[in-house]
Amino acid sequence: MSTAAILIAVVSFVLAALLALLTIPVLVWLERRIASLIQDRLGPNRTNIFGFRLGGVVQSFADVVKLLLKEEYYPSHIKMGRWLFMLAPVITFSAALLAFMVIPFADTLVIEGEALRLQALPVSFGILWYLAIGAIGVLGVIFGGWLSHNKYALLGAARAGSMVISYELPLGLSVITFVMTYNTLDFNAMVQYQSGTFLGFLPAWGIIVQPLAGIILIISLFAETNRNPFTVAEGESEIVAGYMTEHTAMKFAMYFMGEYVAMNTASAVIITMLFGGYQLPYLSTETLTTHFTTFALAIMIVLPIFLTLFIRWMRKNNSVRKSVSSDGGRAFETKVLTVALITFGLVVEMLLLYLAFFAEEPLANALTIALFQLLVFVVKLMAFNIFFIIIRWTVPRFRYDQVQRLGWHYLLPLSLLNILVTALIIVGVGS
Amino acid sequence: MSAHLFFLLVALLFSIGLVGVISRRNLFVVYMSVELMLSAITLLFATLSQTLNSANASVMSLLTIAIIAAEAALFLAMIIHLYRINRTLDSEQCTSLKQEAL
Amino acid sequence: MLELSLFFILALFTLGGSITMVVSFQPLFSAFGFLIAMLGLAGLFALLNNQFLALAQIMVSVGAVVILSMLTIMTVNAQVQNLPKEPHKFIWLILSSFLVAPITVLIYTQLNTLPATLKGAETITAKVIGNALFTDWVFPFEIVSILLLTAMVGAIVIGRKHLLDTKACS
Amino acid sequence: MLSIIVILPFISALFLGILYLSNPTKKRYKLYTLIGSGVPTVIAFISFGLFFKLFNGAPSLHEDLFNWIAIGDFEIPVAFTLDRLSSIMLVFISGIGALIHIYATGYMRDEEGYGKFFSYFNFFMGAMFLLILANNPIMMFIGWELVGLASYLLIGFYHQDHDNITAANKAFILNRVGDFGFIMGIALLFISLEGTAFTFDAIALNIHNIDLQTLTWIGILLFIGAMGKSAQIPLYVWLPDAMAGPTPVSALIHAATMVTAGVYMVARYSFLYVEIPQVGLFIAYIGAFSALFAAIIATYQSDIKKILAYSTMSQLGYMFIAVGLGAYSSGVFHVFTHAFFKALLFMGAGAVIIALHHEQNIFKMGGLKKQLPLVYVTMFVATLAISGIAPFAGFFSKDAILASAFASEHYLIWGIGSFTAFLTAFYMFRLLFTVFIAPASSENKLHSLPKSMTWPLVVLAIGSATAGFLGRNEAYGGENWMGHFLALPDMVIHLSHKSEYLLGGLNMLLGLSGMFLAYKMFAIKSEAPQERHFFNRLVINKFYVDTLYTRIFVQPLLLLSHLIANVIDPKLFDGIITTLSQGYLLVGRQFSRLQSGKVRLYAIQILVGISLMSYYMLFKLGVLG
Repeated sequence: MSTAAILIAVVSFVLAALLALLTIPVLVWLERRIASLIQDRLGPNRTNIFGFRLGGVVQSFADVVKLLLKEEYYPSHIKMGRWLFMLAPVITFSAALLAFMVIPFADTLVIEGEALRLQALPVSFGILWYLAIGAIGVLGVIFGGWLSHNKYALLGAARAGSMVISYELPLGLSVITFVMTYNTLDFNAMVQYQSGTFLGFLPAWGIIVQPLAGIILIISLFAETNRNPFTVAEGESEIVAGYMTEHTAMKFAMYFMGEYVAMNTASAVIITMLFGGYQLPYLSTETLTTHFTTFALAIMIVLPIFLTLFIRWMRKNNSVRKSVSSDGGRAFETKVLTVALITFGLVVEMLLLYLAFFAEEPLANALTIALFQLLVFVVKLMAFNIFFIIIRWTVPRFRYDQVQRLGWHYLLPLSLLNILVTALIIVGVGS
Repeated sequence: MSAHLFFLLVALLFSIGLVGVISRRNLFVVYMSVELMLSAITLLFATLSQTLNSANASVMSLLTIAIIAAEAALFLAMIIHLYRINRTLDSEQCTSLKQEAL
Repeated sequence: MLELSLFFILALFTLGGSITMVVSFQPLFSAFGFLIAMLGLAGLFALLNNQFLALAQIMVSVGAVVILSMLTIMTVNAQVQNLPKEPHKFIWLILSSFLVAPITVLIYTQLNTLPATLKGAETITAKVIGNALFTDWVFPFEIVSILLLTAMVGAIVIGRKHLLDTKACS
Repeated sequence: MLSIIVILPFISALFLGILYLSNPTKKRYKLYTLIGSGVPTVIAFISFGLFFKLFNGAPSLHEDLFNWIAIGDFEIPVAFTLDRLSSIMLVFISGIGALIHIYATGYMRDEEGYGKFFSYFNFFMGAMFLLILANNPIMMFIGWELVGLASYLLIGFYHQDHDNITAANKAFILNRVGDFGFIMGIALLFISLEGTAFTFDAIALNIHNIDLQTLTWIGILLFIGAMGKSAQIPLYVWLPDAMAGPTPVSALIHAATMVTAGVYMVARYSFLYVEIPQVGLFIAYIGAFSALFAAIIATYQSDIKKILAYSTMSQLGYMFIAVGLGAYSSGVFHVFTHAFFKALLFMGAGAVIIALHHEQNIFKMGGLKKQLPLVYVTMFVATLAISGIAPFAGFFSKDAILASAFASEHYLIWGIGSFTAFLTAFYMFRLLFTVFIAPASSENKLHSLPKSMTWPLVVLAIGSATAGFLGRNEAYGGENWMGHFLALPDMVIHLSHKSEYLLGGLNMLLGLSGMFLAYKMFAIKSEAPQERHFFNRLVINKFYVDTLYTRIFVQPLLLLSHLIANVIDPKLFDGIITTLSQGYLLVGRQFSRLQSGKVRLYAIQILVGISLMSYYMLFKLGVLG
């Protein structure tokens, strides 16, 4: 293994871990803020460090600190298996985290003739890995729920388990449809496929090529991650907090974070399989490499406009009325952020200018493109996470039996039918 | 590294499964012991696919895994059924094979 | 050397998990032991360059079998008072181990007569298995599909409540 | 062609049977008639065609179908042979059979189970053809058994009446006695032949390899079979009872065809019986006594069909005299002529019975000459034929037999035969005069007879009148065409024409005197026989043979069964077995404790065994020292 390979491996691992872990507070914040906005209130926005509030994101870090410092408490009726009781959330969390590790966030880099995948786990059977590891997560839920010795927890765990069993089938079947369409198990190759065009002009995104399977996949993943409208494992009005009822402090936090990581992973899988992954439509890696100058110029034009708009928006919103005596450092935060953003923009502009017109460095170009793809990936990921959140706060929950009926009566036959049709088309086109 | 270690592991896993089947009365443990024995066979096939360098043994493993799944479905349905009748998970309570005294 | 140590770690997991499974009083801990054993087994498959089998093992044994058995445990709500009292469990275990020991030795000695050189030239991916499965092994594959279908139908029939009228046990 | 003759009736029987069973109550008169009587008619024409093939000089026809049994060298082929003997049989059986089928369409018209009747009837035809066309004893035996089965089914056709069932059972069981002898004979024959081919031709070639004593036994055993089938003393008692069946059945099976199977069989084995004349003599004596015995009983019977049944038995006795003395072609000739007039007699009797609404007692009939002229004329012809009045058929055949008996210097047989001829004329004319001429005891409104019942009578009457000319001796201006055609190993008769005329004249005289006596006694006024004196009572009760059989065979057997059922079986055998089983039960109870019902313990039991085996194998492998 060359130095570059090791370096890339380490970098991708760190990047993946950061993507998975750092998005948790952001997602928590987003969830709370969007919920608040939908419910016509503001949400958390006061917590700050030296006046830095970052729109309230800091609140999440405060929550983490709170949960970490809380007393490790076991309900007294839990006599045996406390170790497993504690281990259960860890299982859920680590399964979700592990599942994220196969998502590619940029195209394969070719350094010195060696193809290096920008995946934390550079495997060529990503979707299988996701299906395999994703199934383990629910075991933590079941163990935790059973060991709580509590009816609510037991019911929640049982519901979660049966949800996974029933939605694993349409999920797996729709995944098989995509595997048949893309003819690969590799996420990276799937993204490559989607960078082409479908019917000549449409981007060959999974959601366009296989709309039915795409919708089934999205619904199944919603159910798998226990997000609304499929929140059956917990429910304040029925079974309190479900399987988490007896879990406190960091044990609870593990479940909580596991849920967000799972959601994140689900979003990543959805955008990788259905929405072109790290690619923009019509702009495949080859296109970008061959037309690098144009690409750099475009970014050089778009970036200042976007930064200007963002700074103006921030300055407008991050101010207080004159009558308030202390602004709590808002003016200072705004100032610092403005300067930082402008500096960032300038640096980027300079770099791009250099790369586009003065340097003839393919590796640097490739790295730039990879960074750009990473950016695209993150934006898509966050956009889909926001979609998840909006769905949660706008759609009412299904009843448990309705959920099961949807899974078994509609999604399963539909996905089977879809497989049949897909196979017929593939065989027909192939011959 | 040779396959002898794998063979030893296969033998041990199989034997543990066998011990579980005959010495435990809990139906769940019996069930999982049976599954363990089958899994040991799966491992044996996987090892052979390496020593013989052929995918056929892997296919056998895969089919064994499928059989494990089928067995799971039936065994668990039977456990539920027996539990509904007996209100216990004790395999010793299932004595309908015993002939009534003449 | 790395492989050997990996093997020992995984074997330790597998054996430890299976022994936990056999020894535990609560079916839940047995299931946990089984889970560990299956994960270790999946790791061993991966060590044998058999990536597809490893993932299939996780998907089926963990994703389906363990979860299903957990669900069954929850369905029957096997509380302590419903579990069989096994006062002489360890005596049974030790006695049956003595019974099984010669079988183990026999199996091991007989397995050692098989070819034991790990060639490891080829990674057995899904493609390889798929090719083998749909060319030489189509018939067994279909048979296994029918077996699975039959098992499913059988499970549904057994699981239905009206069967309660027919006393299967005592 | 031969296989078609055999198979076609079976197929139509099967078809009719299925058709009948599909809806037993439905009247499908036309369909049943078409198939049931059409198939025998077609076969009759085929048979005539085949017969003319042989008539024109073909030696014999063979048809091999397949090998039925092949064990090593032993092979039983399913094959058919039509030689001269069987062609004669085939012709008259299919011809008369077809006529009787047509007759039966009229006779059975209003019966329940019309389709079933024709199914059975066709089945019988097939079985009979199988019997006569078989080229080996095994196939012949199958045909033999199948005609027995058909006979059983048809005797018990009116199964609503318990007596008819008894009669059917009686026929069946007595036939079993005969068949036992028959199959023993076949088996002995087979063993003695030591594995040479088992067809009639091959047996005829190899018959000299068997020593005389064995051959004698084979002959006797085979004849026992013939006794059963052809109702000879002592296995005759079923035949009168067999009249319980419908009259066409009696005409076809119990007069014309099946009962002559015994004669045919002996003729078929003529190569064998030629070697053992002493057995032949035994047969002849049996035949003579049967003839006399039956004739005596017939003189005192009052049931029209029973009289004819005894007469059949008596005529069969004649045939056995012939084949027993070695005059095989005379015997077959009498079979041939007898088929005509006996079938005619039965059919006429059936017509009378139908006309009188199922009245069978002749003393309740009378004066039917006016009302049934056609039946009267045809039956008169038949009676003349059976009584041996020249030039009707019976005269020539009976004369040939009696001449043979006389020529072979067995005067006792000849005497009995001649006396029987007188009795025959007497009781036959007694029947005829009582039914047709004697004044009617009561006026009956007659049931009309359909055409299909009358014109077969005419055909057969012509046959009865003329069939005898086929076998005329040189003495009567013929050349014994029948005997030459059959080419059987006949005895050679050295009789001058003068003595033949003398014998023929004597027969005529006896017949005419019998006729005269009957006219005197019964034509003016007829009355039923009364039990006046000892002999009278003896004959009316048929010499108490049935009672004797009951006393000798049935009652001791019942007694023995009773003894076994009530004493030996429960005390001796059951006692031993019960003791043993109690012992097993005791032991089993102890062992059944192992069966705890706990699967785990079973598994442990198995595992202990496997474990011990593993120890042993490890020792063998050298792992453990």
